[in-house]
Amino acid sequence: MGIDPFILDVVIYVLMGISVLSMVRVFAGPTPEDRLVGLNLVVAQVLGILVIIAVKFDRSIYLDVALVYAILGFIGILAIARYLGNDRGGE
Amino acid sequence: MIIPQIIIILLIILGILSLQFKDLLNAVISLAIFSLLSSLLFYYLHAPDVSIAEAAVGAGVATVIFIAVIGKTRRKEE
Amino acid sequence: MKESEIVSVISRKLVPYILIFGLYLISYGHLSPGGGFQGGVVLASGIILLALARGTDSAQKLFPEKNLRIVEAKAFFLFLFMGIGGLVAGGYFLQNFLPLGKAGEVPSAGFIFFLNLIIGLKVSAGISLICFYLLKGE
Amino acid sequence: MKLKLLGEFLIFVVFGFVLIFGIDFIPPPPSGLKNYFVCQGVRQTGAINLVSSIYLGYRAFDTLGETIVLILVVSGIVMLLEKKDKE
Repeated sequence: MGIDPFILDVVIYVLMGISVLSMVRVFAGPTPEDRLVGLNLVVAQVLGILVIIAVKFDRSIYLDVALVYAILGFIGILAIARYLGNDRGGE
Repeated sequence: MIIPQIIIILLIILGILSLQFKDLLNAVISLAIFSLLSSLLFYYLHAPDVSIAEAAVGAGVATVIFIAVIGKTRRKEE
Repeated sequence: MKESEIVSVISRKLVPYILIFGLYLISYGHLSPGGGFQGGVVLASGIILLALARGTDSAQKLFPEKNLRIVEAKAFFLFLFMGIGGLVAGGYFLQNFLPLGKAGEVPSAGFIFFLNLIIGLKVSAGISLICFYLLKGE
Repeated sequence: MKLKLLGEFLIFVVFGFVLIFGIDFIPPPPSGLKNYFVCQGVRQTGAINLVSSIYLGYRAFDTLGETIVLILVVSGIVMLLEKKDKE
């Protein structure tokens, strides 16, 4: 019942490949701002992977983990961005 | 399935990278992705309790504490 | 640095939902993934978001530092009293002395629900106190 | 600098090999306790989430120790940073 598991596997692999590609920007970004954008991209794609794995395993309570990450994922990014803004503003 | 192997290799790369950075801000960003991927690994291995704890601590609290400590000390490592 | 209008407004609207979600994680800790520590960290993250976006002084109007310290200290003694309650009821230390109820409903597992609540309040008070002290100097 | 990096890499490889091939010699964990928790846990503590029923039901004394650790951390940080403000 539901979606074909093969399609879900393909979607998980594609999202994993995209997040590996966007991790290249984290590995080789010249400035911290580039790495921050890479972190933001990876958070969004891993969130998609979490939801699709919950659909694949057919457990609705596993969606809590994705909800926690969706709510709290941007607090760290906000802290880093605030520090960068303070650093530039102080110069 | 090959997803856990990919995640473990990425975890090793991120750990070595966060040791090698001279700018500590980059190390903090790399550790944030490290905790995100380890949370995904726990989730994949059917341990949602540990995954929630790792996601909440790694995404919110640990990054804020690291950034506050960097703000109180120096940013570059010599 | 100038405070951003968007971040301030969005965080003010988002914090109540984060607190409600943390209370959900704590109070359903014996039925679904989650529990005292995880829910407490989510509650603390809501307070930290308020302190990051609007400054620590604005966050301390809602969650004063004195109250957090009181919660942190009193929750530990509440935990000890729950343990002694098992001793009074005629068993061993930290025995489950409340009625168990039917498994699967919300007021089941008598003792575990209250312990989850105590641990959640204690963890949230402790972590937000640490972050207040660290963020205060900026 | 290069030599130090080589040393780190050598330590990494040696420990990796020890861990990978050492796993074969570890005896499998005893399954009696696991079976006891899975069979009796829900009936004895009334909680469906087995993790919660173990760390607050069977092993609640460990959780008491964890709360002591947290209260020590908080009091240490408050002591260290409050002294700085007064000076």
